[in-house]
Amino acid sequence: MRQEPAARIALRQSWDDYVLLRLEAPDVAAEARPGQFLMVRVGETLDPLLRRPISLHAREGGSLEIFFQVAGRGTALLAEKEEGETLDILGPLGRGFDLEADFHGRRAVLVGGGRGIAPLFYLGRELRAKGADVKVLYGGRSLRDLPVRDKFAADGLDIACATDDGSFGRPGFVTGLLEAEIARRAPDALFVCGPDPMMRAAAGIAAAGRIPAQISLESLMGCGFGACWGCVKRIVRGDGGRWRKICEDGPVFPAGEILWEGAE
Amino acid sequence: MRQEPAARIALRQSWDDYVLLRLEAPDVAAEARPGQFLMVRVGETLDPLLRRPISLHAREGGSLEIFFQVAGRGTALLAEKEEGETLDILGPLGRGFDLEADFHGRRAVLVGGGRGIAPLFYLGRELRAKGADVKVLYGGRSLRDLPVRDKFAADGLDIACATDDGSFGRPGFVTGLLEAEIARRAPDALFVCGPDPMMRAAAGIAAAGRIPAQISLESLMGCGFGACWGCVKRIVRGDGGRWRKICEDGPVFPAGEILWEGAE
Amino acid sequence: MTPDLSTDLGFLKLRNPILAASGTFGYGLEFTQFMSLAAVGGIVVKGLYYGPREGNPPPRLVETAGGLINAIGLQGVGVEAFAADVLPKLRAAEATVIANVCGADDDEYVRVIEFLDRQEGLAAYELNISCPNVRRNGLCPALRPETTRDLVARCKAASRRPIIAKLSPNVTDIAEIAAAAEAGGADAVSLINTLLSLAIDARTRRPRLANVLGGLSGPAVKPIALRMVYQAAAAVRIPVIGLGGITSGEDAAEFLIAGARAVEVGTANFVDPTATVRIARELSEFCAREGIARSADLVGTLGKGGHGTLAR
Amino acid sequence: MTPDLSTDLGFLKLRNPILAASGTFGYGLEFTQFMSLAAVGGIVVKGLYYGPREGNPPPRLVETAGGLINAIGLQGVGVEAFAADVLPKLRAAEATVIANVCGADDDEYVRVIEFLDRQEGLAAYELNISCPNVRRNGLCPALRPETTRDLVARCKAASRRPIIAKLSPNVTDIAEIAAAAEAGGADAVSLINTLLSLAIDARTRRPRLANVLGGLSGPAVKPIALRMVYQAAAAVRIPVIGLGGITSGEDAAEFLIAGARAVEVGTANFVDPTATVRIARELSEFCAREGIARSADLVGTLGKGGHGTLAR
Ligand SMILES: Cc1cc2nc3c(=O)[nH]c(=O)nc-3n(C[C@H](O)[C@H](O)[C@H](O)COP(=O)(O)OP(=O)(O)OC[C@H]3O[C@@H](n4cnc5c(N)ncnc54)[C@H](O)[C@@H]3O)c2cc1C
Ligand SMILES: Cc1cc2nc3c(=O)[nH]c(=O)nc-3n(C[C@H](O)[C@H](O)[C@H](O)COP(=O)(O)OP(=O)(O)OC[C@H]3O[C@@H](n4cnc5c(N)ncnc54)[C@H](O)[C@@H]3O)c2cc1C
Ligand SMILES: Cc1cc2nc3c(=O)[nH]c(=O)nc-3n(C[C@H](O)[C@H](O)[C@H](O)COP(=O)(O)O)c2cc1C
Ligand SMILES: Cc1cc2nc3c(=O)[nH]c(=O)nc-3n(C[C@H](O)[C@H](O)[C@H](O)COP(=O)(O)O)c2cc1C
Ligand code: FES
Ligand code: FES
Repeated sequence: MRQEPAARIALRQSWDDYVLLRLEAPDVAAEARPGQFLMVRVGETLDPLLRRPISLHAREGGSLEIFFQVAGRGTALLAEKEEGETLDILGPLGRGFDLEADFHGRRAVLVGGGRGIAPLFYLGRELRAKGADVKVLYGGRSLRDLPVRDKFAADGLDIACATDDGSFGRPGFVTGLLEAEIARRAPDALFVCGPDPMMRAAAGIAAAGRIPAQISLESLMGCGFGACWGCVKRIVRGDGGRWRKICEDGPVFPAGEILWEGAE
Repeated sequence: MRQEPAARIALRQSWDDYVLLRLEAPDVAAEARPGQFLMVRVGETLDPLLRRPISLHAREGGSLEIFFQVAGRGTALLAEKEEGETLDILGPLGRGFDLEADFHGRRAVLVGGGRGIAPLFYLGRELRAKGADVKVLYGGRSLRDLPVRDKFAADGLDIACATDDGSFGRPGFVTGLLEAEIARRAPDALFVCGPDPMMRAAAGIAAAGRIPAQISLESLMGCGFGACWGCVKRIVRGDGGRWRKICEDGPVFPAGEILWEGAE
Repeated sequence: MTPDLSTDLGFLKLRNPILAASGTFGYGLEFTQFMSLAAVGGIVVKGLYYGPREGNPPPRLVETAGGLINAIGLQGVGVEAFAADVLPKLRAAEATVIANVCGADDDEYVRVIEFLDRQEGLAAYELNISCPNVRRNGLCPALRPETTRDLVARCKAASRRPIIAKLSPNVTDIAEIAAAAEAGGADAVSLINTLLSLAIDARTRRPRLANVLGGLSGPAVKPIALRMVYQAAAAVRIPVIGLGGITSGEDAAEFLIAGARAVEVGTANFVDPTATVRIARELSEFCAREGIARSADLVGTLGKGGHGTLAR
Repeated sequence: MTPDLSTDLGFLKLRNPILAASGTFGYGLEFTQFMSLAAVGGIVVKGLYYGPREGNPPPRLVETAGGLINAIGLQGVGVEAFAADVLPKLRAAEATVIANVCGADDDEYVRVIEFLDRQEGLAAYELNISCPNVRRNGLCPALRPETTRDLVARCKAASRRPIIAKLSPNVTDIAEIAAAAEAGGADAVSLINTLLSLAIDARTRRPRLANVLGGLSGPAVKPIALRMVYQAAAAVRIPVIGLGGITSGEDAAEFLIAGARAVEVGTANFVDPTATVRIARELSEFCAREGIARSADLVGTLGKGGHGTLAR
């Protein structure tokens, strides 16, 4: 885990309010694993004050890609950065996905909603390298929320899409796609990242089908490396549930460990 | 006086820590006079909070030029702006130089130190248009502090330079140049802008030679248009001296009205 | 549907709940080149002592992270010049004008009120009992409940107009001070004034302000202001006017939700001279977007904390 | 010439005057991947109650203009786990460790101290009598001189180690509270803890923090912190430790000049995990540049205001 105060932006792509940046950061890249994230400084002044957590979207040699959606002030500032400028990043942070198991010949289904697709490209490639049979399910409100769909296909990853408004792929939520996929052929492992309601529904589907699922949680993060205790969520580890740090103990958790919020 | 939230930067030039920007702002330009200034927003977030005062350096049709030196955080941010980006400006502000008198055939000497040269280009041109015989004296620490010297000459304005370190022009302070100039031929009017000690010395020289002098003061400005009472300096108007607002009553004052600070 | 922003303080009806804060809007006239003074709920003019005041020597301002420290020291023209030169113009501009009343001692507050009571065109008095820049070490009447209550009571007895007591944030218990102002007969309280602050130039090892201490305002203080408005609103029945760091319509809505019936906009005027009218417009847009018919419906509606809380 | 940053608090000698502030540096171990804990003056570990604590439900953080509001609610492992799992590692890292002592009531403070007194490897106790996030409405002992003095006196009597009383900025008269801590026998005071604050989500009309109120820290509060350190230092003879919004060596120098003998760095650690060592280095560079042989020479050297003042 390192601080790289001047990672050069080697490439910038954007689609509406989605942006992809490729950062030259060999030291950080050398330690990276799928599901880990960076804490990114979005401005140079004291407002905004805090870094923003952004997942690793891809590793390309000594470079790392991030893919994000403009959600507020911080990501809006980040979206203004141009090629040739530098970013101050901290990472890789968090534990990432648990890829200890033998995935050879196993079927892994990756479910991403909206910006939640970000970590799944890196993960999909890594699982494929481990011999897994990878299927990606990508959902969004509308066609314009699926900007990286072709990137998966171009990389040879099997991908299916769903849109809430039916403008592309299967109409409806990506969880519908997941149910259909499971009905077709039960996966050995699920990996999920997206909005809370989607992840919660996916966790329910996984539990019903007794499919082990890893879920990548989001949370407001003050530091990203365990110092502030700001990012906690209720995690059950044989203890009825305690506030655990998402940044340090996660952001990825087995679905069964997550106690979802009462109010949605 | 207008707010122009998106004046396009049509041109950017820079020399070490000096920057010139040309801004497309026809409404502001239409009202502009030499010695007036803009309040410029240097960032998009709440830090830095306040605008920064920058003089009008030139008017070119519907465009205005500013010329500034990086002095701290705010001007450093301003220096990063690029062509094609926009600036949020307020102006023109202040009274500017008093050009009511008949300048035809009169000799006007303009004395600028460092970034204080900024308003004198616009002023020099305007005085020339009024038939004055204009001489510009431009001083700086070193040659690199005289980036716009050629601009004056190229525009046909008679300019002489001085550097503290003798690297260009007459060695020594620009006030030395002024004394020599006065000895050669007494001017009818002096216009001065630069660091406080320089302006104070020039005011002394003017008083000794009984030459009317107009001095453009600097001050920390909260608003630039008379609302905050933050920018005051001691100004004497037959009243022994009162705190007057530099932004509204100035920034240009007759030398005789200024009570210089005790400690320098 | 255009949301209804009209605001009733009981003693005063306003076009909308956005007022300009004292000391940040000059005497109002500086702003007529940018906006119509009749477009905002009202303007609180710069603090008035009886006579003209010199104010503090410069430097009077320091910019800080998201904030501004000032030690203007209430430079001003005094009530006579104000009544003669300023007030007629403000009347002509159809502004709703609130006078910010200052005093070196209790008697001066009363003298200012007695003088202004004889003038037309003022809607209310805001008692500035909370300016940290005048007496030594930031002392002011609003630091203690007793001095707050007594001074408010004296001013109220002397005045034919409504009295708004402007409170200081530099206190342990804002609820207690707000209650004291109410007990003294205040028609409303406004808060917060500035937070007593210090800035140092490490190189010269001297204070950045000639006055040494000054008052902090601007977005940096908004979270503190919002908390105090919330606490004060819970402690009194009279209307609360909220301020401190408001720069947007959404900020204004937050203060209304915390319990303020109207808000004042201060430091933001320096950056955007039309901030008051912009904020009124943004508040209207906010209400329209959120389906709120009257901005008054927002007042004091803060819900429970605990989103994100798990059922346990 | 390398400036001498060594710092003598009387009861404790430090390599340099830069400490990590409690609650912003975890138990220190989180930072060993970034820096050597022996490179800073010391670390104040996260607040310790006797037993493990749940803390508040999330959301626990809100970013504000130049600041951060937190309502962590002192989640922590308790003294036993701290002594067993953390302290040995900190000893091995050769860190100068100060324990931040909390209590739901006065008795708990004493119990924590009595337990920690039996452990090795602690340099002092910082009494957190000023956390706004635990009791209702931000109440804490440091809001009143009497409760401050009494609690400090009880803890001092129970302790074999030096006691630093950590003060709250949410008070009318910080000098009075600092003096009360001194009267209670504190070996030093540290200030400021966070400023009681509220953030509201206008759209949901709910507090942004599950706990409703939280504490504001970061650069936004620096001017207030600096003023309070200056006032406290003038009021007591014991050393003052200054904090609140420090992000650079020059910030640290400002606190020393205001009268602090050492400083703590809080929120800045979240943005730059090596902030403490960077700030120590920057302070050294600042001293070298300004020709100051010992950083201790800066302490309490604030000159007069009035640059910019005219002779009148
Ligand atoms: C481990 C992790 C990895 C992430 N990876 C990505 C990624 O690869 N691509 C991507 O687009 N986004 C990602 N996010 C989400 C991203 O961090 C937030 O969108 C961003 O911090 C919002 O900052 P902002 O200043 O733009 O918005 P703000 O103005 O701060 O907030 C805008 C809205 O987003 C909410 N919000 C703020 N921060 C978060 C957060 N951390 N999590 C959830 N909601 C938040 C706010 O409550 C508000 O409603 C990730 C978050 C985490 C925790
Ligand atoms: C009417 C007017 C016109 C000006 N025109 C120009 C111009 O055309 N070109 C140009 O380069 N500069 C000009 N200045 C000066 C310019 O405004 C300051 O350099 C700038 O505001 C500094 O901001 P900063 O954030 O970069 O520096 P800061 O970090 O704010 O300060 C850096 C240093 O500059 C000092 N300083 C800050 N503001 C001012 C100020 N307003 N006046 C004097 N000292 C200050 C500070 O005390 C500090 O020592 C003008 C100032 C005024 C009042
Ligand atoms: C430059 C300046 C001058 C001020 N003068 C006065 C004043 O004369 N009377 C007063 O009651 N408050 C005065 N204030 C305080 C403001 O009215 C307001 O209470 C404070 O700035 C907080 O609001 P804000 O954060 O929106 O600025 C002044 C504030 C500033 C910044
Ligand atoms: C997330 C967080 C947790 C904190 N926890 C504690 C604590 O446990 N004990 C304590 O005395 N202070 C605690 N504080 C207060 C800090 O130690 C410090 O007093 C305050 O943040 C001001 O300093 P800063 O502006 O440098 O952050 C905490 C602050 C933050 C931001
Ligand atoms: S983000 Fe700070 S502990 Fe997780
Ligand atoms: S800068 Fe505000 S009154 Fe002059």
